Amino acid sequence: MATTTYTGGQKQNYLNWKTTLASWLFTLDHKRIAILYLVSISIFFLLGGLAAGVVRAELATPKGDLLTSDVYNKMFSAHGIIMIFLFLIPSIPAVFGNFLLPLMIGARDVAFPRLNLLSWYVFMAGAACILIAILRGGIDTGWTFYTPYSSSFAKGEVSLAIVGIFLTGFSSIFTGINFLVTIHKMRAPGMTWFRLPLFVWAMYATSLIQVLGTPVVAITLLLVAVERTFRIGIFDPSLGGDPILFQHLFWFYSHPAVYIMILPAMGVISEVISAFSKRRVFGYHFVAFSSLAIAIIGFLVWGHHMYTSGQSMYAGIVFSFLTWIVAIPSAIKTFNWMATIWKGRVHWDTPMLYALGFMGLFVIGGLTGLHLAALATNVHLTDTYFVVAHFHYVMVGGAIMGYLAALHFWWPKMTGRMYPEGWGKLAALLVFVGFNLTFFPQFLLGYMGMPRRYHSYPEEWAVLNLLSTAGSTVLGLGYLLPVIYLTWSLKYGTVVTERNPWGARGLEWELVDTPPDPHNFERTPIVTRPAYDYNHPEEPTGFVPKPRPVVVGGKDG
Amino acid sequence: MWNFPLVPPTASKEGEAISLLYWTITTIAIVFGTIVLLGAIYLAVRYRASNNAVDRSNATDSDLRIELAWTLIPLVIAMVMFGWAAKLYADIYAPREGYYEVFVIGKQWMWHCQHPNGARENNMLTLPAGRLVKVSLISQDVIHAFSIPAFRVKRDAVPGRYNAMYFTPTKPGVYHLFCTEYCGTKHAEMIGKVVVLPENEFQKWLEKNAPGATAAAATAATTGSAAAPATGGTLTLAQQGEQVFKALGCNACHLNPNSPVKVPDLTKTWGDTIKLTDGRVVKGDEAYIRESILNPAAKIREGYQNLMPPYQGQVSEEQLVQLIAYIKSLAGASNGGK
Amino acid sequence: MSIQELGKQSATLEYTGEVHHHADGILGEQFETLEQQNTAYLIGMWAFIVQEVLFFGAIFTAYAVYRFKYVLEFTLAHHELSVPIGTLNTFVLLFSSYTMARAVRAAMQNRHTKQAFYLLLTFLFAGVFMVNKYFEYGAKFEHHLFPNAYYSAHEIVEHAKAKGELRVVVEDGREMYELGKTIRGEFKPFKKVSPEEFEQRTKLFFGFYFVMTGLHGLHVLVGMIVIAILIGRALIDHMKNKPIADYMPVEMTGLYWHLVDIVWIFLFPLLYLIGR
Amino acid sequence: MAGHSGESHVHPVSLYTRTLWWLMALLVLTVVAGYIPNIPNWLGVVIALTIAVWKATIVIMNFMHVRFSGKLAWLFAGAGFFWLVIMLAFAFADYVSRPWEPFHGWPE
Ligand code: HEA
Ligand code: HEA
Ligand code: HEC
Ligand code: CUA
Ligand SMILES: [Cu+2]
Repeated sequence: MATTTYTGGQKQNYLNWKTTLASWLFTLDHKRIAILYLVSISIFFLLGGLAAGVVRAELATPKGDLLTSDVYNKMFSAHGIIMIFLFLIPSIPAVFGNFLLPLMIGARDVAFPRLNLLSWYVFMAGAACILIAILRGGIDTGWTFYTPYSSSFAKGEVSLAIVGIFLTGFSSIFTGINFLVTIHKMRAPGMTWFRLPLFVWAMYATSLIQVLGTPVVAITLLLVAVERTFRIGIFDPSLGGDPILFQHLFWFYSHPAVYIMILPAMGVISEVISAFSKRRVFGYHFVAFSSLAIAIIGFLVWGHHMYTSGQSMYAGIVFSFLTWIVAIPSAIKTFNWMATIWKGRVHWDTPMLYALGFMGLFVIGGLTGLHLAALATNVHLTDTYFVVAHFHYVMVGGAIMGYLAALHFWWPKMTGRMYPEGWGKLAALLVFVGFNLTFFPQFLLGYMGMPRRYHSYPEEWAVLNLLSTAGSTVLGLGYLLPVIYLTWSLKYGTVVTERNPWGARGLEWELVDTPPDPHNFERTPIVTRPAYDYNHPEEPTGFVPKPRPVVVGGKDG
Repeated sequence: MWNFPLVPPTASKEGEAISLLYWTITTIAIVFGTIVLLGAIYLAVRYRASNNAVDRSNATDSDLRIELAWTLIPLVIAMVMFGWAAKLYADIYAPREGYYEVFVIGKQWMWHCQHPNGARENNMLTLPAGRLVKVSLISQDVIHAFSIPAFRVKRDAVPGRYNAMYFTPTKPGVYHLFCTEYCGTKHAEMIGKVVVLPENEFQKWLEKNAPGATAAAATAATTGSAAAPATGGTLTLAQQGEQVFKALGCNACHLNPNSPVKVPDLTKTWGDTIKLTDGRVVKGDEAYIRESILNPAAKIREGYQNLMPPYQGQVSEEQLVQLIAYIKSLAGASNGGK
Repeated sequence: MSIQELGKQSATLEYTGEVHHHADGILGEQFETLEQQNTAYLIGMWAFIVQEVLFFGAIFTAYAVYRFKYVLEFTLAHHELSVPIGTLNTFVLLFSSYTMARAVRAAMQNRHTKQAFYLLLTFLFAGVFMVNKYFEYGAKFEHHLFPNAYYSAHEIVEHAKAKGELRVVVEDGREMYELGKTIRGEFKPFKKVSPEEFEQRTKLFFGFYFVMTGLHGLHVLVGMIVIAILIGRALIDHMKNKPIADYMPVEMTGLYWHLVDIVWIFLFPLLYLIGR
Repeated sequence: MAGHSGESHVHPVSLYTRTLWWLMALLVLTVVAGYIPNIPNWLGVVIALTIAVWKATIVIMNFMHVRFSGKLAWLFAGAGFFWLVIMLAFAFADYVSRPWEPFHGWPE
């Protein structure tokens, strides 16, 4: 760090160099756009969580006494749609991908800053459609929109919600295109493919899925809206259509979409585990390529959501085979993370707690995915709470744990303030305990056959359900805490002046100010060493700054 | 409240096999889950930064052999489990012979079940213990799914086509029946009971329920066209089918020695390997019969002409079920119960 | 590897004296060199095209399933589309692709007027395409072939009857349609459907027709707007006597335009031709 | 993607005119093929699609310059179509194999 001229104090950074509202709403700075996303998806997360709270409250007792069945159906649909389309899919890619990609590869911005801003606006427009649809009468199709229910029977604002999902889909596609090009073309000199941090690899794989899969779901849902409007028999058999075709097209995207949710989290975990074990990620190449393998094979397994639907038995068998195969790259990653901790110098800070939590919970979720991948057990377990438990373990236990790990890890870089460590640890503990309390009983319920999307259920399952509801309040509290203390820390948290408070490796820590300068790097770095080079602490950092040809004042469009 | 089970009852032969598979996969999951969770925590504690007493020398960061090991071992396990599960799946879904068949029609929001002897039940299914059962499913509106956790089986009821599943109940008792595919407002109320009776009691039940007893309910549930007579009553499903067959005028051509047109011999349709005029070869199964009635032109048996009128819109799903049972009975197919 | 070696390895990113582009405002601030910027835009456009291929591909998949299922009904519905108009439109669109390619070439050669000329031609061809589409759509509306509540298969039935591909038979007092072919004066039926089914399935065809050509037409319209802007810019540049500093906008529009053309290359035979 | 600086990437007009003539010829061919009387339906589809793929390929190669571009452009140009084929293949695998399901138990 010998070359920096950093002085501390009130230096210009991306947050303070302009503070008008317009400077935020029309910013082209990837870091500010990341913050825009962060604020919006946090709100959506709370909304989705609120709906989950209502769902759990109803399920506290076996009788459907709190809500009518209709309201209940609208609640879990709202919960699923908000959580998936408005929170989890944009979460890590749009917030941390945006913030970090250029910093990690030594670029001044993403390749297309205008497209980047546009994708936020498109996202917000889509979100507005979805929220308006929910407020004006709601949607009761579940997040899967199965036909012919959604196309011929469901009342309410289904078409508006579909328009909303169409728009958020395109926002996601734009982000994907932007990242693909950024990773291909914007790497600093010397930043070869195998010097990229693993988070970048994960984002590359994610972007591939976004670009290749999302258009399909967009058009499929559009066809549902067309069928609703014009009564054309695309998916409704009574009009001549085929409802199974909808499932094929829907899952062609929506299965890969689950990897849009988990791959970025896996990228984060690689970063965090390495940074807090002070060791290079074990088996770098295997971890990098397993991301690509997941993205590609992940496209070939969608039929595992349709084992009981009446698709051909042969198709089912092929899809099951490929589903078992796609589990292997996840196994590779998991074991490599463990080997990274081995012989490291482990620091038990909050991000590391979340990373360890991720490993435990993701693995439980993934392994129970195997029960579902297996044809015969799937027949029993499909559409029961076993599936609900499975996907909450991977999405909440996996993806959200990764998201929270990232939030704490890069919080000082993003805000220039440290979160309170004690509270952080407490929240991580609450989330872990609350999460298991909420969702572990659901595995038992699922194996006993409790169907999902039921607002009432037989008496004998009351105890486990009550336990789950109780757990969800603990979990809710666990999520509420970070919301509070992170907001608090914006004003009262310890000011961070060092570039690299964690002593981590990576351009964003070693060469970028805290908080970053609007231009990211003073000079374009030339990279001379691999990622996670913790093994040579005495050597110089290996980044040779290059003079920049032009120095422009601020950056905005 | 102290009725507090943690595992479901297991009451079918297939259920036992699937349970074994389930617990095997669960064991694998527990083993690997423990290795990862406890392993990671153990390593993180042992190699904590403040612990300088551990040996950190020779910490490589890549090793091909070990990578291969933890790729191949899970892969082998995965392949074994895949094959095992696929075999069991085929046992439930692939057609088998020698079954007792019930027809189940799902509609928003009830299950309507018909036995071969004409007995009908709503949201209730009575089955014999120890006999292979085939459930043929169809829906009248949206997709439903017929789920019996105690048997570990379920299958979607899809509008416009038949799906089937096979299982053998073993233990007499009363079990949950659920609709597990989300089907609208009262999805959670589309539930019922499956009653398994010992063989002799089941026969008694059939006799008691076949005649008259359920006629009222049956007529109420019939949504067929006016052309059909009120079916049900004392007749078996196949006999009801025979009535429908006459009422719709099928016997103007079929099973009629004086038929004005050349018609296939319906006593041979079921189970036959049928060659079509366009060269395709199909099986004479429910789907084929159903299509032959609704839209005969779609598949025409070789040597015949497309002279049969389509009955789409004129027969209800229930009548179809009856017709199919009748045509199957013509071929002497095992229909149990009679 | 030494830093010097690295410098060589990353030679593509060396500064090449193109710094003045910053002054022109052409080189985005995030880029180091013009070449980097141009390739970034090209790859970006290609990624967008990948997205478009799957976007249209999903409807093609659905269309294929039903075309497979309802061959005869779809065939009769095919007959309602006008092959001459379709051919004309294909011709126009292929030609516009050519003029577009020439416009890109002119831009690369730094020739304003030529570029504007070819862009204008492209625009006009696209206009012809849209006008044709307008009349085509209008005719479908008039004949109740737009798949809304007023849809009616009446004309399809009449035309098919006249051609000897459909016969109405009465069975038990109900009308039924027999679909088939008249070969040497003798009607050979392949399939019998009820009028309601026939209506549903041909309506499905027109549903696909309007969704597919509608989305395609939307793409043409967007392309026209962009081309109009480009023409304006080229002319202004010409009047101000400025060189074409950046041909990328034209090049990217070109890629997009060719994609629109390719989509039509598939739509035309699939909707208008097969089943003749 | 090399060669986008300087004049080297300006291709001769003949490339474009030749492509245009090919396209026109294929257009005529496909329309004519559409009117061949009494060919089986599937053959008509195969002919039409073959010609369409042909046309699309020359547009991609010549008008869109993929033939002259770097690996990356090839990769991207191929990826979209490849993925489309995957979607079609797997979805149709279901439809095509449904009738194969055995009727009386598995073949032993
Ligand atoms: C982040 C999201 C996410 C992720 C990562 C996954 C990962 C996986 N999922 Fe899951 N899944 C969902 C989200 C996700 N899923 C959702 C939302 C649904 C329900 C949708 C709905 O209907 O609403 C669902 C439903 C679902 C089904 C359909 C259930 C049904 O409705 O019938 C299936 C079936 O195969 C399945 C399987 C798998 C498998 C095999 C993996 C694998 O990728 C997991 C791989 C990981 C591991 C296996 C653990 C690590 C490995 C080891 C420790 C080594 C040991 C391994 C072996 C011996 C093989 N999932
Ligand atoms: C990112 C995805 C995501 C996330 C994070 C969650 C989070 C949660 N989910 Fe959900 N869930 C889905 C995705 C997700 N879910 C999907 C896709 C479905 C399927 C929908 C369908 O069938 O169509 C589903 C369905 C689903 C069901 C099944 C409904 C049914 O089938 O009938 C249940 C039931 O328990 C449930 C519970 C919860 C709970 C308790 C949480 C908790 O983790 C939430 C905790 C968060 C908060 C509570 C908010 C923050 C805290 C506060 C604002 C504090 C105050 C609040 C309280 C104290 C309550 N979810
Ligand atoms: C006008 C005469 C006519 C009437 C009435 C008629 N059919 Fe047919 N049916 C035919 C002819 C001719 C065929 C052979 C052509 C074909 O396969 O479609 C046939 C074929 C069938 C087949 C397929 C048999 C096989 O082995 O291929 C079934 C099943 C069938 N009919 C059932 C019925 C039923 C049930 C009804 C009454 C609801 C009925 N038919 C009424 C003339 C008739
Ligand atoms: Cu029927 Cu759910
Ligand atoms: Cu999946």
